[in-house]
Amino acid sequence: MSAPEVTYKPGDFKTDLKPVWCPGCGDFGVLNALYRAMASLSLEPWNTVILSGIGCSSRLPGYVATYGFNSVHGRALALATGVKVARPDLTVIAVGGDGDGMAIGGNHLMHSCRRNLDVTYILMDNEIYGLTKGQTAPTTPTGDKTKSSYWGNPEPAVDPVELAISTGATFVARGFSGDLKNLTAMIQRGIEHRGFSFINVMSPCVTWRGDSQYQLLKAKLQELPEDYDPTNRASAVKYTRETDVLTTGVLYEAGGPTIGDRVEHIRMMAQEGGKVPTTREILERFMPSM
Amino acid sequence: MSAPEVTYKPGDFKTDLKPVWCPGCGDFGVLNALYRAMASLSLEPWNTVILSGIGCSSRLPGYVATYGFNSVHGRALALATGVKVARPDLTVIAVGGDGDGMAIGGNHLMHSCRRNLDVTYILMDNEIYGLTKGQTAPTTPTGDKTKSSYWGNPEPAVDPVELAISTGATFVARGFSGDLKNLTAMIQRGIEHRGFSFINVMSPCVTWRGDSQYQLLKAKLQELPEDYDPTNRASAVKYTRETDVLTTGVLYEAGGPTIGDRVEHIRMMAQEGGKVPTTREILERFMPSM
Amino acid sequence: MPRSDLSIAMVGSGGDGVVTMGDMIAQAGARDGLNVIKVEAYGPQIRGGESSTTVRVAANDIYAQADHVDILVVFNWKDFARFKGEITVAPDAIILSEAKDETEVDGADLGAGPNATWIKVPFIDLAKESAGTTLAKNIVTLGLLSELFNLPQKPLKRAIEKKFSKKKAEVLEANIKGFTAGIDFAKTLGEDVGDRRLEYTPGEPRLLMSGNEAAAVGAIHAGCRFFAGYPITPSSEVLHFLSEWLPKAGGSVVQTEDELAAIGAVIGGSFAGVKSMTATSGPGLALMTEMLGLAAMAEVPAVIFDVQRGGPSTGLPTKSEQSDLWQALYGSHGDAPRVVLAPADVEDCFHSTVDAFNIAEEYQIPVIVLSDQNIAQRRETLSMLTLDHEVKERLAPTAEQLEDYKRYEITPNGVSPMTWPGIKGGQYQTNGLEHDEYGRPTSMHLVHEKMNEKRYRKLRPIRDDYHFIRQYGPDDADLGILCWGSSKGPVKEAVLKANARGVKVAAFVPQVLYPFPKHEFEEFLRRIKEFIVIELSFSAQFYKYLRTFLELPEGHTHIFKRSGGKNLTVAEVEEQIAAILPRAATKREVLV
Amino acid sequence: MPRSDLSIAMVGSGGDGVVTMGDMIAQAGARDGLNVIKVEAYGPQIRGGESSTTVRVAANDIYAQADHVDILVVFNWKDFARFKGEITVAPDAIILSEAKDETEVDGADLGAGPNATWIKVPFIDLAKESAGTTLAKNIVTLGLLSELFNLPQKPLKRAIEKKFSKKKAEVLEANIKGFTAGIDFAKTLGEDVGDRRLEYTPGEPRLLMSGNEAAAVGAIHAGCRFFAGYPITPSSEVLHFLSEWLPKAGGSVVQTEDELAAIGAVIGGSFAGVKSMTATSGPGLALMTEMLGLAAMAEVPAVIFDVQRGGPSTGLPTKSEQSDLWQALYGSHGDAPRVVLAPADVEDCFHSTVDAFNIAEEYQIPVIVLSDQNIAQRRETLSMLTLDHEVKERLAPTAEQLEDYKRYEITPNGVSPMTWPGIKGGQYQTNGLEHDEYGRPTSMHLVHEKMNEKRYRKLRPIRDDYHFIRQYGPDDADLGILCWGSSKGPVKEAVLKANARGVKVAAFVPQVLYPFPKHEFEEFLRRIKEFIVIELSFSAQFYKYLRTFLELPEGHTHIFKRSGGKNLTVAEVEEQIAAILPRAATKREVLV
Ligand SMILES: Cc1ncc(C[n+]2csc(CCOP(=O)(O)OP(=O)(O)O)c2C)c(N)n1
Ligand SMILES: Cc1ncc(C[n+]2csc(CCOP(=O)(O)OP(=O)(O)O)c2C)c(N)n1
Ligand code: SF4
Ligand code: SF4
Ligand SMILES: [Mg+2]
Ligand SMILES: [Mg+2]
Repeated sequence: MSAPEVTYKPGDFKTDLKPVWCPGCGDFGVLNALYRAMASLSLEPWNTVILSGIGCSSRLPGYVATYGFNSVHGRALALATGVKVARPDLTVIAVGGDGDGMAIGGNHLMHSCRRNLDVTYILMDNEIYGLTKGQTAPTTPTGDKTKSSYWGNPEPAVDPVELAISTGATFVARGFSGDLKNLTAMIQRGIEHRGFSFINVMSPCVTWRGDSQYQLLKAKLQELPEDYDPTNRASAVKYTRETDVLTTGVLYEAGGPTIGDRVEHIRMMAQEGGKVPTTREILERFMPSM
Repeated sequence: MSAPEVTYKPGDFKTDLKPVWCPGCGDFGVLNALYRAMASLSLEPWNTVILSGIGCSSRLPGYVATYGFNSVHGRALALATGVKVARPDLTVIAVGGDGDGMAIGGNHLMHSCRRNLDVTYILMDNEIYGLTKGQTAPTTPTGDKTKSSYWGNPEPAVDPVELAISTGATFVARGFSGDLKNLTAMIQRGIEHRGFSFINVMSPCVTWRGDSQYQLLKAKLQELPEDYDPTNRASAVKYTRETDVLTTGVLYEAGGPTIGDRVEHIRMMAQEGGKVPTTREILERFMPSM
Repeated sequence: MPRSDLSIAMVGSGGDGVVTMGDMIAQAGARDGLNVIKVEAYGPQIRGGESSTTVRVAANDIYAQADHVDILVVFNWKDFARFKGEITVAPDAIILSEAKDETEVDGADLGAGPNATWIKVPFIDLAKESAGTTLAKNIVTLGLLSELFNLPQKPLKRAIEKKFSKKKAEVLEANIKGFTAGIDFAKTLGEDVGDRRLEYTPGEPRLLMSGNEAAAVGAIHAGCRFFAGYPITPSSEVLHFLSEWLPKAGGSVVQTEDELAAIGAVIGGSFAGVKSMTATSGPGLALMTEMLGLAAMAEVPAVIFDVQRGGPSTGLPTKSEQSDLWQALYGSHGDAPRVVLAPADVEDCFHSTVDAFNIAEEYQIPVIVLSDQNIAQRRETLSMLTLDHEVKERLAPTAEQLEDYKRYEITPNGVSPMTWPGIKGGQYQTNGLEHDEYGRPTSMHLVHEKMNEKRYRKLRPIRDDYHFIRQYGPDDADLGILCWGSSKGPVKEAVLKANARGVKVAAFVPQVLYPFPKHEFEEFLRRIKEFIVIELSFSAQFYKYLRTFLELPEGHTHIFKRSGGKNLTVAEVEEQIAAILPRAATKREVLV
Repeated sequence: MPRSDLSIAMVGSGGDGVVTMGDMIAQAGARDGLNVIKVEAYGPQIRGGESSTTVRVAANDIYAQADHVDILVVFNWKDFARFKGEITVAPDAIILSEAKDETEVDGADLGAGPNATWIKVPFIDLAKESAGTTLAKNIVTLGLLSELFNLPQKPLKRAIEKKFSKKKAEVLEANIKGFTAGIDFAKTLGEDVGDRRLEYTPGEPRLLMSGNEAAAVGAIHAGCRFFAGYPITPSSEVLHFLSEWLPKAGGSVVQTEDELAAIGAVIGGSFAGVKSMTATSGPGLALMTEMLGLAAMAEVPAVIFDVQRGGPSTGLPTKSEQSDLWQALYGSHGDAPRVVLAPADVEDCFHSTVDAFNIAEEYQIPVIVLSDQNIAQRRETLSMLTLDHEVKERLAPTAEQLEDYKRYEITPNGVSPMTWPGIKGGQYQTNGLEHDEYGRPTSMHLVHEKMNEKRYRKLRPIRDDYHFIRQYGPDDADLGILCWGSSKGPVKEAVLKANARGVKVAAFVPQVLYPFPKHEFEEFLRRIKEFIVIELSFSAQFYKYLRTFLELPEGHTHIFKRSGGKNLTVAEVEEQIAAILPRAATKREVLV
């Protein structure tokens, strides 16, 4: 990111579209944190792209005055890969829900982590399918009754944070939509991080998980110890399987080349002469060589 | 598995289809180990199903005289989920390549692990796309030149074993196609295990990775220490990121309910009365209730 | 003049309880043996936004929502704005709106004429005074409506009692007070509206269900014991219902990680010998087309229940459209035979699903049932469904055939006996590659040609056995309407009304779309000289499909096609009839 | 009699080096300015199994593989069995086979007549004696063939030198000895075969490339700078070539985890302002159809290069078929406009790809290019491609338009100015939901109708601007052939041959399939009275597609359709002409 020319206020990133979210939805908190993070980073709206899939949470790009794309279910990161690899100069943010990111989009998440795609991915985790009215998500606790699991969810929940760490994300954090201050800082750090930043935000769904979810989450949340060292992968992994507590904060942070760096390196090797070949020059390769 | 009525020899599981594999392909070793494991378990061929996707390795079901299904690219575990949940009485084995299982099929793998689907999944890992003639796979080492990465593979390789452990598989092993004895034992244990058994078999591709791959792998392989405790998840994870050595053996083994157990439990709850409702009884629920 | 057929729309937002009102009226109507069709609509807000519910209750047969509502209840005119153009009132409608709301309303915008009756009702005040809470507004309204229009009052009261039976006694009491307050208020309104009372004789209670529920029951009836699906509007109710009931029937349900896994699991379950199904909508069906080809190639029975919504892409997820037709018919690469069925109303959803399983199992072929949001989500009264719908099973090989078992034996009707795991000696290894009679992979042209022939040959007996087609109107009609799916409702209603006026118009509605019922279509075409194809697809998918098989008479075939997002109305059909018939008559004279 | 056109097939297995032989003959032919078409085929073994290569070299124009080969080289008759029915020889063919192989061969099985010349050649012994290794068998054969049939001997020798230039000097020397030994052996065969020599005047060297390579070059020419793809036979060469060359051109390539990601990345890259493409085959295209709809709805340019193979499902992955047509035209839910182009030969693959980018960018629409395995993987000589193929760019908004930027402004031709990230003030938020002119989501029917109209309106100017259609034969033909894609080759050859004999037959081959070139088709239909549709699809996808737009005269429209797995031959076309023309003539008399 080059030095910003202007400074922004959070409100500058608002569009005039009114969020469709239910009053009290956790996603409002995420949106506000994002506005603030973008403002403190002075992100130029025209050099920023926000992409999403489908879900309540995936409506977010419509509310941010950058280039935005609310695509199809599960494919936010597929599109983001294209945007970032084709245009490495842009700031790219992807957002979505737990179903979008961990169910139908799970493969793209895993491979984006592996590639260390320089994108910030914010997963709004409400442990439910909000938009489709309350079915089981991969993060729904086992045994919970939902619209699609009348007798209780028969599947163990996945821990998105653990998945991200073990598949190669280089910045992994857990946040809470009700904690605007820390969430803003976390998103800001995520955008600043060079490489794949994964931010799992617990974002309650008041409509399909009731008020209790917010209370339950709030009770479980706990911040990282002051002296926590996020560069240690093994200790990061330890914070993922806790059941009585949910630790928020930046659990893991590492360096290393991004897919963009590596593709750039290839371009450098390939363009040794610095000259783009003409079509005629390319065709020369098909002349019988003898 | 009920007590076997008959005993089998490995050769009893052969079909009369000749493998299409190149002379020297690692997949022959896997097939032989599977024949042996099946024989020592006396698996009844008509109560056993082997499924695969597409790839050289995915041709395997055609060579085993059980019920077999060589389906489409990446979907072996999707089909296996249907077979095992619909027919929990069957022994279900899924096989495939690194591209099939980790690229296009990555999402099904992750979710099969999470569900602890009671299937044995053998991933023949040759670090390349064999059938399509030598493109980069998710397990191809960074920098390697392949048909699809003229300037060298720009992506870090994924470790299938780490992925399986961190997404919830309850039996995770690494084997080598050149080590028939250990591989046979490993597959046998995997089939006996109740829950998702993931066996990552290093299975060289002589055609697209050359002789050197076999030598390189062989040099890197190392067995687990005698006193290794596979029930410790944290220590298992340690064996996944080594670079100079590749440890073979059963790295992780745990208990816990399978998706089948949980679905069975639901059926028990639902069928409290033990009676299957007639259509007329079901329709009663749609009579105005007042 | 009393009515035998009354449509009521109620519009509000979040806490107004209009959806509950609709439910209660529908339940009460069903209880008293009336015919009921109920639909709901929502604004973009996920919750708390605008919502509407429209109920048609009638003593006579009804086939669709009414074009115009006779009675409109509006708690807040701002909320109504969202439904402008979707809900229109009859010119002489009665419009009951909250007295406190002072918004100026232009009656013409709603469709109201000079004869419309506008009544301001103090819903809020009545609720507060009688029940002590504005929350009881909807219950007050129910009392009022039941009294004014002779809606089944006793069943309504029982419904209220049932609803609040689990709450504290005071709550129930308060609501009963509200209900009574509504009734009392109605009495104060006098004769103005008295001529709009519903006239009927109470009958036996009827079923009240949606197309999605009917499909789910159909699946269980047909023997489905495995369901794998991924939620998607407007098909999720199939998953919801089966998640409860399939385990009761001894089956199992998996909510998969995506639609690719869902269709994969269905093919797996079916291969394993268990009747299996998935349900989805357009975007999900698109994801399933690769494996649709696998089911066709490996000849594995599979039932895919698709509920159409507005497209392309995410489109209009809560609205109906008939635009999954092409992908259902033509999706997947290669020449991949499949069967496409098209239920046209709620009851059809049951029968088409049973047929789908029967065809899938008997012919070892994937079957797509194309429902749509309109019939899938509306609730409609039905007589106890025909329960003797026969259930068919897969053809297993004889002991003799097992001796040299050819899974893909070439037979006269294309169907080869099929084993499943557990059958000793029936083992085979199948695949999605072209294969010979034993299932062994090959890339030989001649085998490919023979196997394509075999796979397509199955379509012939299906076409001969399944004549699920509906026709309305006289044989010697001056105009023939060709339509499918939920368009049937308004088309049938328009045709019957026209026939009653002596207008000779007929309609043809196939419930089997592929294999194409060419013979029946041609019979219809032969008798009639002028046609119109009616459908809700901007690119005229049905019309173009018909052209591939039929010689539609040039210059005598009309098209009425438009985008979805709004259900077809009887008036639209009537307009078409009115516009074409005189021209048709003239033309015929010229021809003679 | 010397020939101007010679086809040679070579069959062997693993170590026999027949593929290298084919390459060298093709290279040598191209070097001397001959016309060359070369194809390869393999047995099921991944490596070391049977392989064959067939090269046609000619001084005259050629449009397809030859139906029959003039010369067959067989190292091992067992290997040949795999290609039975795929490789047939001319009745008077020369068959050169290994002397040591004592298999009994029935000439009739190959297509050989009594005039065929059967020669046993001690390939193995010659190689061992001359070069000291049986590995040189293929080089011996090259010497022999070049001497017997006047294949470009000097270029062949240079090709051998090049091939072994990096090996030890002894290796090269040994191979040259082998080459010479072949020449010498040929001389001992005397006059028997002397009359089959190729007669030609060496000319300027020509390009030798495959359709997939031509497409990849076309993409770079058109300005493509981002490629995302997943390997699949028979399209992978596009990925391979671009993985090397796109970075040289300053672009980038991602091999994605699957086809869903590939099309997603293409839409992302294109949204970001970079011309983007993916390449795939049937199964991959099936997986892309959901997002094809997204590109249509969000109006994002996208180029999808699809190389057809035998289906359904995994089918016949290495064989050609014309059966992705339906999913290309109709795949995806909703009414989702797209453009479908169809190159008919290797050079077309270049031009169609450039056209695809031009259309995609100019009209903000997904464009599918439907190639097939036949033209995709065969290598063919070409003159330097027309390099002035114009390249078009996206329409950006003016500064004034940016002031109140409507991304989806409704315009007369349906195209709205489009910004991309980096353009200040051009920000917009798009989606796959139905949306208004600003891109804001809506589910209102009226907006949906207007936007469908807008999106489809773009097809009209495309239809008017792109007239990529080929016609052969006289205007007053007695028979018109309608075909597409790689069928063009044999059809053109058959038509020109028939015309040369005075038979009046014509052919019509559209390179734009959708929007449908109705006007041009109708022109053709108007002039001619009898038709045949020729295609390689069991369910006659092209024929049925034509019916949706055209009134094909009943009783005068014939179909020749069959499964793929074997390329169309000139003889098949000629048989159809011969069978129909007399009947056509009779019919016409009756008509008159
Ligand atoms: C291919 C496809 N399948 C299914 C759907 C239906 N669908 C829309 S959003 C959604 C899941 C929503 O849950 P989540 O991603 O957790 O987002 P939330 O609404 O909870 O924020 C589903 C299943 C779809 N739009 N497309
Ligand atoms: C949908 C789809 N995409 C791509 C392909 C092409 N394809 C077939 S096998 C394969 C990968 C093979 O690699 P792997 O899974 O590692 O198996 P191997 O051959 O190495 O054993 C690919 C890309 C396909 N058949 N289907
Ligand atoms: S349904 Fe849940 S996730 Fe969706 S907007 Fe409402 S509260 Fe938020
Ligand atoms: S290509 Fe490689 S993986 Fe495939 S059969 Fe040959 S050696 Fe085995
Ligand atoms: Mg969610
Ligand atoms: Mg592999």
